[in-house]
Amino acid sequence: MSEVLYYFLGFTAIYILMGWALYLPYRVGQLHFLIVACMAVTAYFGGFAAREWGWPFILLLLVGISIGAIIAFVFSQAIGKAPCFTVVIVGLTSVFIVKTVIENWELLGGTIGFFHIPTVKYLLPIIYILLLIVGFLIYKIDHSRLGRAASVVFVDREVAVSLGIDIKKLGMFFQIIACAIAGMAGILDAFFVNSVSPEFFTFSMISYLMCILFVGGYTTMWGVILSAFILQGIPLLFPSEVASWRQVIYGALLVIIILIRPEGLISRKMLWGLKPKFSFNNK
Amino acid sequence: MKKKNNILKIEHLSVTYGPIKAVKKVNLEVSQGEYVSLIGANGAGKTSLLKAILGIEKAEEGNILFLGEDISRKATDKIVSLGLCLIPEGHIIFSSMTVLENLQLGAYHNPSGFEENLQRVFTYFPILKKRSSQIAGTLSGGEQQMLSMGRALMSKPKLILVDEPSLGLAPKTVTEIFDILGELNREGYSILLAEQNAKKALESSHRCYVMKTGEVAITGFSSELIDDPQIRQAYLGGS
Amino acid sequence: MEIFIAQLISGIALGSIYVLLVTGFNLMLLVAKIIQFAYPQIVVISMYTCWGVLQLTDNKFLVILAGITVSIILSILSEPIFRKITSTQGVDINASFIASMGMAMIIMDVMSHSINYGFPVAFPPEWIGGNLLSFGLITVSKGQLYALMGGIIAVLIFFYLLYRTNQGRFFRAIAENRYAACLVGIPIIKTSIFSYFIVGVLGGITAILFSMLIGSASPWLGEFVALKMLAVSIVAGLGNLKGGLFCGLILGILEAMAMGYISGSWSNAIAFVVMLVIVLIKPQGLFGSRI
Amino acid sequence: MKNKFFRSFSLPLIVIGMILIFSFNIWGQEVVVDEWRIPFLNCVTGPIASIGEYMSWSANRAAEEINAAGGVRGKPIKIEIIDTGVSKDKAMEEMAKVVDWALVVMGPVPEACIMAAVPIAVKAGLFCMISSTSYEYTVEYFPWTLSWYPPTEEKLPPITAAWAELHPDMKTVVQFVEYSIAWPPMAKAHAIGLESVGVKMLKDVDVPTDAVMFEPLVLKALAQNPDGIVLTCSPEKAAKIIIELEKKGWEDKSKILVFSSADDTALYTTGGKSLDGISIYNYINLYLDDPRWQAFREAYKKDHNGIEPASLSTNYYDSVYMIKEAIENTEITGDPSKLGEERIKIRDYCRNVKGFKGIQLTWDMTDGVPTGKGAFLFVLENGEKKFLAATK
Repeated sequence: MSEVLYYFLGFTAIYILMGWALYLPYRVGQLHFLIVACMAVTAYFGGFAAREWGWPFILLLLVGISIGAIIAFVFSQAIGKAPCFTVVIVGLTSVFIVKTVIENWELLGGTIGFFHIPTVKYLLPIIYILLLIVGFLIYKIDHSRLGRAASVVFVDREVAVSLGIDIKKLGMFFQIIACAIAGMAGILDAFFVNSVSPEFFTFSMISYLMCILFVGGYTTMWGVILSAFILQGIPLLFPSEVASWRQVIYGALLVIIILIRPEGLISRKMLWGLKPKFSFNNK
Repeated sequence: MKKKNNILKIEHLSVTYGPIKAVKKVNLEVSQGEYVSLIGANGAGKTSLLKAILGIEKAEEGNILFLGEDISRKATDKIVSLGLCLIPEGHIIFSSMTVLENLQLGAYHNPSGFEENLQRVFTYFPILKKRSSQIAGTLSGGEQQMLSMGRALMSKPKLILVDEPSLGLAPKTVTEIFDILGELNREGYSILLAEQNAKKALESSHRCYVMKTGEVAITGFSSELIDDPQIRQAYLGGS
Repeated sequence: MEIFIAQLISGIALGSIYVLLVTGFNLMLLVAKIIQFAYPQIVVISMYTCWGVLQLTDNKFLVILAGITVSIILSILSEPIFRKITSTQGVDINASFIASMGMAMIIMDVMSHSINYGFPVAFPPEWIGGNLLSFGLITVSKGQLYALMGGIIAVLIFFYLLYRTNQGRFFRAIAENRYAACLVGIPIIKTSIFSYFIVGVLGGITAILFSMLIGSASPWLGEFVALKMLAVSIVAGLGNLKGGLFCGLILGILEAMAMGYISGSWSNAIAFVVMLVIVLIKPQGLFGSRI
Repeated sequence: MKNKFFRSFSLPLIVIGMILIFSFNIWGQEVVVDEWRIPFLNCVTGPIASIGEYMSWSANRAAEEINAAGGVRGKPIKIEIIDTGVSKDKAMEEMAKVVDWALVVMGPVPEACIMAAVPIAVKAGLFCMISSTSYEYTVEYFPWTLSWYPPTEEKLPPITAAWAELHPDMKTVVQFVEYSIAWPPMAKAHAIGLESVGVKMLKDVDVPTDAVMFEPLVLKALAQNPDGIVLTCSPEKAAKIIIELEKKGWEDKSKILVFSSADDTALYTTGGKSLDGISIYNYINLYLDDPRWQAFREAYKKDHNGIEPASLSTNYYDSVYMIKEAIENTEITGDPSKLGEERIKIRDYCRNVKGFKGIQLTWDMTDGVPTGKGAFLFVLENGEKKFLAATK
C-alpha cells in the first residue's frame, strides 16, 4: 500500500475516533473539549510507558481507555449536567493546564517533546478494527434507550426531566464513554506518530474537530466518518496553492454548512428518508 | 346580522405547523366597537388564529383585512403600529424591568400620547400606579395580567386581541379582568377574546365563534348561544 | 509596595480592555442570542485598519474613524449570517458559536497570509505615547490612561444607553423576552441590526484603545483574547453585563498579579486553574447566567 | 423516497471516488531524471509563515544561481516547496509522498513536523537536511539527519560569556524565558555561559505564550534590580519587552541581549526605534567581506522591504549548495533503481563534509555535527547591526 494512503487512512481513523468522542456528549448538548486533554495525557503516558517501561501495546490501550474514563468520571461529577458553554470552558482550560504541566515536566521532554515511541506491527488494521468496535458500540448506544433519552435532552431539558430522565447520569455516561474513546485515540496517536509534543494539542486541533463534527453532521454518527475523510483529503487532493488556504477553506465550509445545512452533510432526515422526529426550536 | 363597519375581516385563513393544520379556512369578522369572543377546547386553534392575525405565525393561505388593508403578509411591528395588539396568554411581561418600563415599552408606536395613555391605564388599573417602580417579576399573577393588559392599552389600539385572560388566575381576579374588558368595550374599543371559559366569554361578549379542531363550528349572538342546548352540553358543563 | 501598585495599574488597564470586549460580546448574546466568538478577531482587523491608515496619514481623527468604520461594517456584515442561523434553528446559540468559530478561522488565516507578510504590525510611538507619570517603577503611560478612561467612558455611555434611553429599553426588552417584545411591536430585526452597529462601534473603540495600550497587533492576538473573553463571560455568567464588568477587571488584575508574583512558568496556568475551579463549583457562573 | 435513498449513498460514493483519484495521483507519479527535484517541506502558512517565506526564498535563490551556472552535472535543480503548516498529520502525509522518489529531502521546518515526519524518512532510509532547528531535535534521528548547529550547551555559553566580558560592571542578569520548543535548553546554556564569567543569574522570568501585556513581567524582572537582561523568547515578545523596559527607565540598552531565534523580522517591525542600542547574537555576520554574501544580502533586502537577512535565512541556501556538492562529488546519477544507495551516499557525504564553502563560513562536519562554527555578537545602532565580537 502506498505510504501516503497509509498515513491518510491512519489519521482519518484517529480523527473519526476523536470526532465520535466529541459527538457523544453533544448528543446531550455538551461540547466536551476535555477529550483533547485526555488524548494528550494518554498519548504522553502511552509513549512514556512503552519506551521507558516496555509496556505492551495492548495493555497500554486498556490503560489509556481507563485513564480517559477516570479523568472524565472525576470531572463529570461537577459538569454532568452543566450547560454547554460551561463544559466548553472546562475543556479549554483543562487543555491549557495539561499543556503547561507537560511543558514543565523534564522527564517528558518538556517543551521539546518525547521521541522514539516504539512501533507496533499491523497498526493500521488494528486501528480500523478498533474503529469498527467503537463504531458498533456507538451504534448500539444510539439505538438504545439511552440514545433516545439523549435526543430528548438535546431538544428540551425540561421535558426530559418531566419524563423521568436523569440528565446528570446521562451526561456523565456520555462524557465517560467519550473520554475513554479519546484516551484510546491518544494511545493510537502516540504509536502511529512515534513521537509526542505539546505542540500537537492546540486550539487548532479543537477547531479541526469541531469542523469534522459539524460539517459531517452532529445528529448521526455517520457524518463524522464522511467529513473526516473529506477534510483530511482536501489538502492532499488540491494543488499546494489551494491547500495552503485550508484553514480558510475549513472555516468557510463550517459557516456554509451551518447556513445551508444546519444539521451537517448527513442528517437523520436523510438516513430515515423522513421528516425529523423533532424540531430544533428551543422555545 | 346588521352590516356594520368591519374593523377586522378574515377570509379563508389557514395556518400550519409542519404536518399539523392548526387553523383551517376560517372566516371571521369583527365590527367597529364590537366585543367578539372565540371559544373552544384546548387545541382548537384559537391561539394560532390570534397569532396569525398579529403576524407571529405566518398564514399559509387566506387574507386578513384590518381596516380594509391586507395585513396577512406584514411584519408584526407594522401590524402593531396600525393599531392592533395582543394580550397574550400566561401574562407575558418583561419581568426584570419595572412596571413603568413595561408600560413605556407598550407605547413603542405611540410615544407622543404617552402621559395621557399612562393616566388612562392607571385609572383602569390603579394597582399599577401604586406599583409603578416595582420590578414586574415580583407582582402577583393577577397584577401581571393587568400589567400585560395595561401595556397593550399603551399603544392606543383600535382592536384588542385577548388570549385566555383567565388562565391560572383566582376566580375573583378573573371576574375583575372581565369587568375591565367590558368597560373597555363600552369605551369604544373593539375586542376579540379567545377564551376556554365559555360561560364568562358568552356572558360578556356580543357575538361568538365556536372553534373545533381548527374550524369555526358555530357562530351567532352570545345571548342566543348561551341558551343553545348543544353549546350548553359541550362547553358549559351541561347544566 | 511600589511593584504592587505598578502591577495593579497595568492589571486595571488590561482589565478595562477585557471589560470592553466582554460587554460587546454579552450584548450580542443578549439581544441577538448569538455567541460571537469572532468578535475579538473583528477588533484585531480594526486594529490592522488603524495601522494601515496610519501608514498613509498622520491625521488621528481619520485613523480612529477608519478603525471604527471597519469594525461597524464587519459587525453588520455578519448580521445576515447570524440571522439566518437563528431563524432556521430557533434560538440555538451553539450553532452561532460554531459559525463564528469558522469566521474566526477565516479572519485569522487571511491576516497571517496577506497582511504585512504575516508579521505583527507595530504602531508608531506617536500613536502609543510615552509615560505621563512616573515615580520610580510606577508609571502610567498614555495608552494605559486612555484604556482606563476610554473603557470607563465607553462602558458608562453604553450602560446609559441601555438603561436610560428608549433604544436601550428595546434592547433589554428583546434580550428579556423576544416574544413579548414582538407583541408590543418592537421591530426585532431593525433593533438587532442596530445592536450589531453598537457592538461595531464598541469594537472599534476597543481596537483603538487596545492598540494604544499594547502598541502592536498580530494575527493570533484575536485567538488569545477570544478564549479569555469567553472564559470571563462564562465565569461571570453568560449574558450578565454587570458580572462581566467585574470579572473582566478582576481577570486583568489577576493576570498581572500571576505574571508578576507566581514563580515558574505556571503563571499561565494559574488563571486557568482559577477559572476551572469557579466553573466546576458554579456552572452557571459567579453572578448567574442571563440567557 | 428513491431520490433520497440515492442521495444518502451518493456522499459515501464521492468519498470512495476521492480516495481512488487521490491514490492514482500518487501511483501515477514518475521520477523524472532530466532535473534534480528536491522536495522542501516548509511551513509557508500559519503562525510562523513569515519564517517559512524567507527559507523558501533563500533555497530558491541558491537553486537559481546553480541553474544559471549550468546546473548540477548538467541538469537543472528544482526546489519543490511543500507546505506543511504546523500540522503533524500534513507533514507526515507529505513526507510519505516524497519517500518514494526523493534523493534527499530538505526540512521539515517547524519542530512539531520534524518530530512527526522524520521517523517516516528514517524508516525509508531517506536523508533529511534539517537546517533550521537546534541540535536537540535533530540528534534524535542521527544518522538520518545532521545538525546545523553544535550542541546547544557547547555553542551558546561562549557567546553569552563574550557579551558579559564586554560589560565588566554587569554583575547580575535576569533572563526572560518563553516555554516553547528548544528555548528552555537554550536559556539554560545562556545561564551557563554567564555564570562561567562570574555573573550572577537572578530568578528567570517566564513569558507565557499567550501574553498580550508585558509590563507585569518587566516589573517582576526589575524588582530584582538586575544589571543586564537576556531575552529568550519569540521576536515579537522580545521587542515588546524592550519597549516596556524603555518605558520603565532602563538606560543601558547594550546590556539587553536578544538571542538568535528572536533576531527575526518581527523583532524589527514590532520594536522599531526602541531597539536602538541592544545587543544581539546570531549566526550570520552581516558585514562579512565576501562578494557572494553581499550579493545575497542586497537581493534579500530588495525583496523584503529593506530588512536585513534574519539569522536563519542563509541555512537552506547553504543546504542546497551542500546537496549540489554531494551529488557532484559522489557521482550520483539520479537513477531510480539506485535510489537507496545514492541516498546513503548523500547522507554520508553531507554528514562528514570537510571544507565546504558556505556563504558565511567554511563548514567542517564530524558525524553530522559542525565543528568550528561560531556565533556573532552585534550591537544595534540606528537600525544597523554593528559587529562586536565573534566566537569559535
